[in-house]
Amino acid sequence: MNDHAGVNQMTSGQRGAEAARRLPSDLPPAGQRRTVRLAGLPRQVAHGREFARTALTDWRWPGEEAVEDLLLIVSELVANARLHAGGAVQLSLHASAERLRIEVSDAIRTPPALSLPHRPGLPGGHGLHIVQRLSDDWGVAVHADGKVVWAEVLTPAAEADPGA
Amino acid sequence: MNDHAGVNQMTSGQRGAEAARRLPSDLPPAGQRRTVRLAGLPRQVAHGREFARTALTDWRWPGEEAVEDLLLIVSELVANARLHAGGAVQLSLHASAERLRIEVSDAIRTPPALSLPHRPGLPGGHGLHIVQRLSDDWGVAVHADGKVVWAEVLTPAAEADPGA
Amino acid sequence: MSDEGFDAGHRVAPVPAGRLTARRERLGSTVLVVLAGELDLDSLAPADEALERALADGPARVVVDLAELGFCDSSGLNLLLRTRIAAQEAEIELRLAAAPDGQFGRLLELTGAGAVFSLHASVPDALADA
Amino acid sequence: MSDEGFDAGHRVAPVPAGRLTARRERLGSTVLVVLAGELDLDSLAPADEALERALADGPARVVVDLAELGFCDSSGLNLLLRTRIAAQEAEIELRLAAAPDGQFGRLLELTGAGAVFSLHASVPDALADA
Ligand SMILES: Nc1ncnc2c1ncn2[C@@H]1O[C@H](COP(=O)(O)OP(=O)(O)O)[C@@H](O)[C@H]1O
Ligand SMILES: Nc1ncnc2c1ncn2[C@@H]1O[C@H](COP(=O)(O)OP(=O)(O)O)[C@@H](O)[C@H]1O
Repeated sequence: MNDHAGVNQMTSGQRGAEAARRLPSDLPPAGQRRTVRLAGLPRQVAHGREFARTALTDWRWPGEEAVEDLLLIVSELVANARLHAGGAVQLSLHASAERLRIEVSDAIRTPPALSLPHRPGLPGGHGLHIVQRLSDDWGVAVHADGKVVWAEVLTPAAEADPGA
Repeated sequence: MNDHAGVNQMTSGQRGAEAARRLPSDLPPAGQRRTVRLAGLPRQVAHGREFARTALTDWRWPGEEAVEDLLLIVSELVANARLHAGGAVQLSLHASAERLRIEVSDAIRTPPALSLPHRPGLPGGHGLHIVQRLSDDWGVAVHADGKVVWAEVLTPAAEADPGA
Repeated sequence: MSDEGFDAGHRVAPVPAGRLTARRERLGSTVLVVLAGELDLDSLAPADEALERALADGPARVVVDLAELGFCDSSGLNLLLRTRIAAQEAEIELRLAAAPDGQFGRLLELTGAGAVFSLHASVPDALADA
Repeated sequence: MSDEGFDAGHRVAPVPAGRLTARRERLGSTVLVVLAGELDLDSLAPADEALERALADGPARVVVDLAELGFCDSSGLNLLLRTRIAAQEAEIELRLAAAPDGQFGRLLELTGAGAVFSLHASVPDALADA
């Protein structure tokens, strides 16, 4: 009845630690990159998530919960482009031995704005807080034709050895 | 009585064109980089501007008005860090044959938010609009310890030949 | 109602990725809403409709079963937070049934929204009084 | 008052980079405020004080001379926009004297704030009626 029935109840810290104990990723250090055009597609959010799920599976991204967190970031960024910027144009994933970088582009130059104060019990303003909590770095680059909102998450290996 | 008395009245477009007619920059393509720590300094805004003025002079950045515009960007970014993020930590300038990148870091993770709608006649909300108008790209990167707000301006040469 | 009997009742065919199905069921003074699949901006509509109708039925309690919800993002959370406010206004008790170690539990933890929901590990727990 | 006489009166020693000096002068029913140097967040105080006092004097008109202002950013612009609102409330006419092709003119153009100011190329122009 519960997909997660076999997993012991863990706190957030334990989830991270669990992911770190798995096999390290066997990505080439030079990195992998995949891009999908989302402009005009229906169900962009699910589409982006499916695309990311496939890439992360192909790249053997370590940690079931870590992958779930990454898919949540993808979902939030694509949903924001849909809601606030006329739709996502493109989703890119760049993987290296150190980190995964998620980039969602749209055609509106207005950068996202973290809703402050964050009010946990009220609807609205959770998306970027989730991105902020789950990512090691995130940001926006505003171009002449729009912008890219991006988030980076360190691999468990890079987190364990930040100086590497 | 007027510093600009010798300059003919020009529109914005003419100012850009004028800058482009000057000698191309003789920067090495590998680029130049200068960084100053602003944390704890008094008069951070003027300090940042002076630092940038010196660097741009040393690098022979072309165009008097172009340099004025760059100093305005520096001023706005440092002032924002002072006003909204407990002060600027560091100012970095990276120059290449293509562009100047201005980076101002602070210790607060909240990204800047373009005030919308922009109301030209009222106080407040002009800083980032100026940065958006004067830069080719701008953005923010949020890290564990704070953030970097950056702006990039193409050199006249790169602007004339965007494909290069 | 036995645990098994209930389980058998709401097991559904697997929902395709990115799709959501919503089912309502009246159980005495409670309306059970079962959300299965993936809840995001693009799949809000069926969940929204089922929750709205559940409240419109005027039950004493609405239980939302999230055990088969494979994924939920902040769009889905916002829907549940709006439902919580609407339920409160209608004086209907709202309970969520979700395993705390699942992806929805993670979402509540990340957003802090867990604090405002009446959360139960399973539907039988949520159907029990107090 | 002749152009030369006025000029001679408000020429000042060069202001160090990043510093601002502010001077007030009563000219009949007008108060002239001369801002010289660089106006930014860190150098607002003397300009703010001079403008506030100029309005408090209750003249018919305040002219702000920006000819010697080498630099102004949005912090300085905000001060002038606040002054404009305060002058309007006090029914005092506010005029700015600045060369349109200078850095301040550029700032007005970039922000669109030029639209709300009464702008004059020079102090003599600003002192002339209508
Ligand atoms: N891609 C985007 N383009 C423009 N604005 C955005 C974008 N993403 C987010 N925003 C702005 O940032 C705000 C906060 O976003 P978020 O935290 O995801 O909450 P929500 O989407 O629920 O409002 C949004 O309300 C919106 O104003
Ligand atoms: N470095 C920063 N850190 C946090 N917030 C910032 C920063 N810079 C700007 N902001 C936010 O962005 C808003 C808009 O900035 P800006 O356009 O410069 O106008 P102003 O500073 O006059 O409010 C600010 O009001 C502030 O909320």
